[in-house]
Amino acid sequence: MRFDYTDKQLAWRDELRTFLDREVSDELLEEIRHGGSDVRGPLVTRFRKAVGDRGWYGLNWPVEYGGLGLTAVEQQMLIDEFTARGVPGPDLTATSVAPMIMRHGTEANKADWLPGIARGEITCAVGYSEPDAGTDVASLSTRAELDGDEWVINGAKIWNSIAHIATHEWLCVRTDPAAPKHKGISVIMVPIDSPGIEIQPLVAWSDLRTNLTYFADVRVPARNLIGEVNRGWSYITGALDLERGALASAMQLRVILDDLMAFCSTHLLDGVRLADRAEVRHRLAALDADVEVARLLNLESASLIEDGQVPTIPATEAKIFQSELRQRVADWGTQLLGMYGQLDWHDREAPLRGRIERLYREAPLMRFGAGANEVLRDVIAQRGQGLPRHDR
Amino acid sequence: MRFDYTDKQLAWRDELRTFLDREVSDELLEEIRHGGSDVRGPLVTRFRKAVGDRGWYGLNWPVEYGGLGLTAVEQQMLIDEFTARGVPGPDLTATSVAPMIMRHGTEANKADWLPGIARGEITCAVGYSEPDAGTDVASLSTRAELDGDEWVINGAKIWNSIAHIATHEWLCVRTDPAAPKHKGISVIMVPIDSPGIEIQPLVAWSDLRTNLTYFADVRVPARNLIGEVNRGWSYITGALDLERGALASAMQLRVILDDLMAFCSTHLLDGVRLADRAEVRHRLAALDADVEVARLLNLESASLIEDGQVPTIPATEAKIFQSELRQRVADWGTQLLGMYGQLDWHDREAPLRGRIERLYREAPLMRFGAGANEVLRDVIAQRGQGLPRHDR
Amino acid sequence: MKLTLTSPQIEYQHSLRQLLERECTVELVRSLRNPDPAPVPPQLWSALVRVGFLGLPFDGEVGGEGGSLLDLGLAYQEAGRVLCPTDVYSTMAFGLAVDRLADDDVRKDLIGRIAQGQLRGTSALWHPDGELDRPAVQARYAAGRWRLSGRLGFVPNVEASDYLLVAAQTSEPTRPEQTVIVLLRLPAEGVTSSRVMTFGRDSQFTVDLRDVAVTDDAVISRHDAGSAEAGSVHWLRNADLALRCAEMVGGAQAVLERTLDYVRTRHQFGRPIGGFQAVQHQVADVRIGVDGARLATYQALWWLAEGELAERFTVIAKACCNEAYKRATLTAHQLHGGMGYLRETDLHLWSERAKVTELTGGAVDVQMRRLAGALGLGATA
Amino acid sequence: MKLTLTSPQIEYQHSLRQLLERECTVELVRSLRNPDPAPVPPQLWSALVRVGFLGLPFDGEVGGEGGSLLDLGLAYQEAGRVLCPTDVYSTMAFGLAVDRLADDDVRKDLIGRIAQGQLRGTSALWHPDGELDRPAVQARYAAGRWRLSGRLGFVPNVEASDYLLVAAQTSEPTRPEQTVIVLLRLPAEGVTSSRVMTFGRDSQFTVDLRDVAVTDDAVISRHDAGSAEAGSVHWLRNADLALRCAEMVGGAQAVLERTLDYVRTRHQFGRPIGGFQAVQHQVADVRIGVDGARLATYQALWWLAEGELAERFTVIAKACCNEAYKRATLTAHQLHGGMGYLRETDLHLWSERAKVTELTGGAVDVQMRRLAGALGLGATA
Repeated sequence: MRFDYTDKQLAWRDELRTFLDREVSDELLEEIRHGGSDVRGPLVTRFRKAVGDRGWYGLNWPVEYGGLGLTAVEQQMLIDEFTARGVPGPDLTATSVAPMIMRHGTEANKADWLPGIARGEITCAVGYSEPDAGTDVASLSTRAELDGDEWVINGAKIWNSIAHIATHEWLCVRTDPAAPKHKGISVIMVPIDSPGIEIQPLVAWSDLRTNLTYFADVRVPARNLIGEVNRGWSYITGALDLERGALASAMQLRVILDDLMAFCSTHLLDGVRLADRAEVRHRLAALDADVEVARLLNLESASLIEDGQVPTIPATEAKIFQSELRQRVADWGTQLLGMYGQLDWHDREAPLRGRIERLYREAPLMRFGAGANEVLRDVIAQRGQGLPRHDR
Repeated sequence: MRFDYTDKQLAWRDELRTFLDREVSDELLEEIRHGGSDVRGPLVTRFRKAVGDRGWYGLNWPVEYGGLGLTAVEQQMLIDEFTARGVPGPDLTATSVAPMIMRHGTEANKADWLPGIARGEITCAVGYSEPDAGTDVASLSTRAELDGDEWVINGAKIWNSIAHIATHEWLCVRTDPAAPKHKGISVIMVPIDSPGIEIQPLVAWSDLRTNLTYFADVRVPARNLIGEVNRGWSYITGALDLERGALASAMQLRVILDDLMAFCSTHLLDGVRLADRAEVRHRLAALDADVEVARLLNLESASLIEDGQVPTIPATEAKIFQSELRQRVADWGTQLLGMYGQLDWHDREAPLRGRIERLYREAPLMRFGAGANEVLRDVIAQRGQGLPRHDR
Repeated sequence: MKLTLTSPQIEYQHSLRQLLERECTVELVRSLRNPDPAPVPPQLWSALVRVGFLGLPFDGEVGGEGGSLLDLGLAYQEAGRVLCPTDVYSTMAFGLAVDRLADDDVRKDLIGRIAQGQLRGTSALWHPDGELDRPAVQARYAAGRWRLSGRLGFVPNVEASDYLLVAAQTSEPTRPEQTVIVLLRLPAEGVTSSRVMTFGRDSQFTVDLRDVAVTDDAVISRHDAGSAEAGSVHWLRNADLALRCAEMVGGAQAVLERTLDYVRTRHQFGRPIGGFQAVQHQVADVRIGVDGARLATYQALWWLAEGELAERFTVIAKACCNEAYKRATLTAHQLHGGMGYLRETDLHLWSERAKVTELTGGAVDVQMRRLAGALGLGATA
Repeated sequence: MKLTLTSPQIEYQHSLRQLLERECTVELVRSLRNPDPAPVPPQLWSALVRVGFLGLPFDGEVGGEGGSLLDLGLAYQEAGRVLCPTDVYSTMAFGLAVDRLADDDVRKDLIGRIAQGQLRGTSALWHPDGELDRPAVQARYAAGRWRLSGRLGFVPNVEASDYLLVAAQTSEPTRPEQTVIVLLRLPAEGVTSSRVMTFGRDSQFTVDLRDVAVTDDAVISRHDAGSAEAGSVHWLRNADLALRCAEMVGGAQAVLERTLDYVRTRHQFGRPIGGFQAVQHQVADVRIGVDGARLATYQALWWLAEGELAERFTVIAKACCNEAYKRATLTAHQLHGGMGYLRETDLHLWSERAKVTELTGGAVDVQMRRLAGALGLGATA
């Protein structure tokens, strides 16, 4: 047990910072701010290529799969450093899809997909939820039927974020309608530009774009099926565990909170330095403590991965804690700023360029998304503490 | 709608206060403090008689049943005034048992029991829970069998508070073991001095005494059965609704909080006037707001009763809110007092004579007792908002 | 002591609810704020005139309906349910201030026109977070005229208003400072405004006054701190907060009902999600919060209608409503999941309103500071 | 960066757990406090000596085991699980202070005897709520002797202790005020104590010092505010808080496990109550709180063991542990219902300990005030 970085880790952090110092320009940040997740502009694309050229999307994969053989802690450090600068790090393709291919994919799957993912050239939209199924992913009804050496796919996926800028869809389909609902599911990698795919934008409260993606007689080669047919449910259950962990980086909250503390200490609002108010100091301190706890819960998961364990329970705890903390940071942040807390980033006077206001609109997603917190609390009680299932 | 008292109500309050000024002595309060609920000393007995002589235990009953025909609001006023002085008001016998007799009892039941209850001469221990049944009262297994013109009772009741000082047991028994569990239950009034009753004390964390009461071949006259045989479940369900309302008087918390605020404003602890600290003022203010809300939720129930409605949902809300508020008042109270918050009433330096510390130990009871808050939240969602039953 | 509404009150709310559900649909609400806030359309405004909403709390002799502040609160509750455009609230706040502070001629003129739907007004008599301390505007007196200068933040609906009522601090060489309440006809020379970009995409403005010249007859009140007139401004502040609370209660009730409709019908894992205990408990907690907020709000309105300042009751109501409305919306998002998170589902309209009404007049820490003061707990710094 | 325990650490905890479950049963704990607190029985004390608990954090050269503060924390965690009598904690705090502040002769003498179980001590180097400001005791120097006077509140286990280490403020005509740390052999002339009656029925005393005369060699440290020695006292305060946190984590874990055992086996409405979603979510929330508190505690202990002051990490750990332990007990009461509310079920023993450890060293508002200071957020008034 140690709570500081090793010399090797410090060197890694220096390498990351040197890279970011060179690659992150004001223009890049401006492109990100304006585009949000709607577009992937030329500067972001160039930045992603620079990351991919270093193999950093697969930094913690085994060398045999094109990875660098670093650890989960070092991946966490990269995500933290990238988040602190406000630039995109590895997405779910690298943190969730690729590990599943490594664990469950055929040799052909690995050869087809891993090198491109490591370089950042392949990015996947994750197609689990369907309009009628919601959190109950196993009820999915998108069909894939084998026709010669091609899968023919029909159906629709919702909350299909980044489908409009991804290269592929990591698609969960039903391949045996006669089997019990968890037994007839497979995963297929579908090029997003395949004929028959229609991507319809949906705009969330956060202003971020997600999609409703339709599949009509979409044909993909049989080899694009991941692992074995009808075994997909166990693959994506594992992917969901990993996704949870990856979502839980506390660095975004740390950056926002530090900026908020600096703002309250240095700026005057209507003549008042907010940090002069006891209740403001108290609220900020309470949030600081919670963000620190979120960081620790996350680091414990990374440490367990480094030890070769799947940290289902700690990662689940981290996800619940951090998603609810996001809501609190956003809620108290707007309250501390008073009337100025409602200004959005279009207003020149918006404190922190409106990031707190935006966080308030972003926060609900993490509570119900990637496993609703209600379901995840069941997971902790049942898988973590051995309490009996209730009939969810 | 009006939020102040009518002239008639003000006159009633004056009458109550005049009575209390005359009847409440320091000696009486000292007897209560030392005895807790363990004993009913001579001064308490005399005080109860003075209340009963005025018919105040039945003040809101119809005149035909020996009541004074006043309203639920006026009953609430009496409970509040008594609580403010720290003397016992009507117990469950008057607020819960008697209304059930009025509503469901036979004419003989009413004649047998109501006059004595109105005068305070009959007080009942309420026998619902059993050692193996807990919150799931309908699973009770205490049996009563008719033998000639007597019921013969065997079984045991737990959480049987005041059994050791009551005159009767309001006993819930199974009279038809073959029927579905809600259908074979009856209620019988059992004189507590009947042969075959053994009362075994249990001491709660709060230091209050409750009992485990055994019934072995206890015989009572057939006429002591309340209402109709095997209909008891519907009677006590109604009684539980009323019990909830009666438990929810916010006056005890109001008195403690006012005393705590006065203490923080006037006393020095280690040289500090606590109210000089911003966070102390903030906590006290937050509790003040909540105690006020508890008062209003309670008054709404009383107003609905006055309008002839059964305020199941408002009374349930009041019970949940107030029981959790008690916990908060006790928790913050101890915290605000710091190290002095742990002193109990035996210590001369204990602030508020240790009432906050004692409240901390009393508070858990109201959250799980008289309907666990989990069950009551189900009641609000299902009976109040029409959501479907889950299989509790 | 009777905390239940009378039959006429219930009937009035019911009829108003029907009208507003018809005239103030969510489509209308969305269209008014997208891309830029637009003023309330004439059809809704006339409907409000027709049911007497705009004249509700004013005496018959000045053209009003003779209702009480509580009656107006019940109307606000209904307006809050359907996210009625804020022009209604700012105009009513303006009207209440004129009614309380101005002389009979001005009252009859302005209030009559408000009740008829011919006039909209707005006001800045205290700071946007509800603080009553020193006004932000200075009033210098010279050559028979007052000259007003200063900046007002977050003034609602200025550009759609015919009048702005503003508090200013006097600055005269020979007299101590006082507060004047000045009635400005808009547009006025020296008054400029710029819209601030807000979360709720409603109409709030930064208003700059630069040497705005007015004559003495524009001053409807002039008073010292601690005077009866200052007490009137305090009463107006509390009345405004309590009315806003009623709006919040209505909004929270609407959100709870939407949520209930959703969890009753949406199935997951083979059953309505409303059948899960974790969902039921969240619903129960929202319900408890909203009921407490509703009672606290009625209590504040009732005592204010009796002419009391009702400081403690008002502050408690605002604190409760802040929490209850926000919690209703956050719970709604959690229980709706993705189906409440898309802009097209409209749920966010209430979520934004909950946050904006929370901040306006002061979030909970501000209320607790006031409450500690009302309780005599000492320093309020 | 590695937040998991090493195998030897896990094994040490495991073996200590087995020992303590055997030697420090709940029956023993109950008997020690009923009716009056009694000192730890020799058998438990020797068992602690046998496993090296009492010498754990001290160097081998003074008779200790050469472990780290983190190792001691892991031991406290196990002690907290079984509600180990507080004599252990007060003696270890005394030992840590002697080890840090005294010269080698004194260290070797006292610490060797502590490790051998031959000596118990207690200390009052800061205020019971953890504040480090001006000591409550005055030390006047006259005729070659220090004379100590003052009142100390809530000093643990004084009557069972051989030594009391106390901080005092000097008062000398010709020199500025300093702090002296004085080692008092008990009983001492002029030292009287009276037990306070507490919630947790543990042994805490009000200690009065009236002109207690000691010679210079009883003074083990004499220093100015801001000096390195003052920093040592600050480190000792934080070490004590962090160790207490470890005790609280262990207590919370024990309560959670008791609760799980209960809800797995207790049936209501035809199923284990642990099968209800509302119960499961309460359990999950306790678990999250305890895990966060555990990590925060290890972090504070680790940095303190590295010699850092770790102010921010210590304060965060204490705030987390306060809440996690208390919440575990309050949830336990709710889920046990009546079966946890009777004194004979013993659950209250943990509930009381949770509250007492929360207050000792400062409840959450105290911690937040310190944390705001550590974050540089300005005034701490």
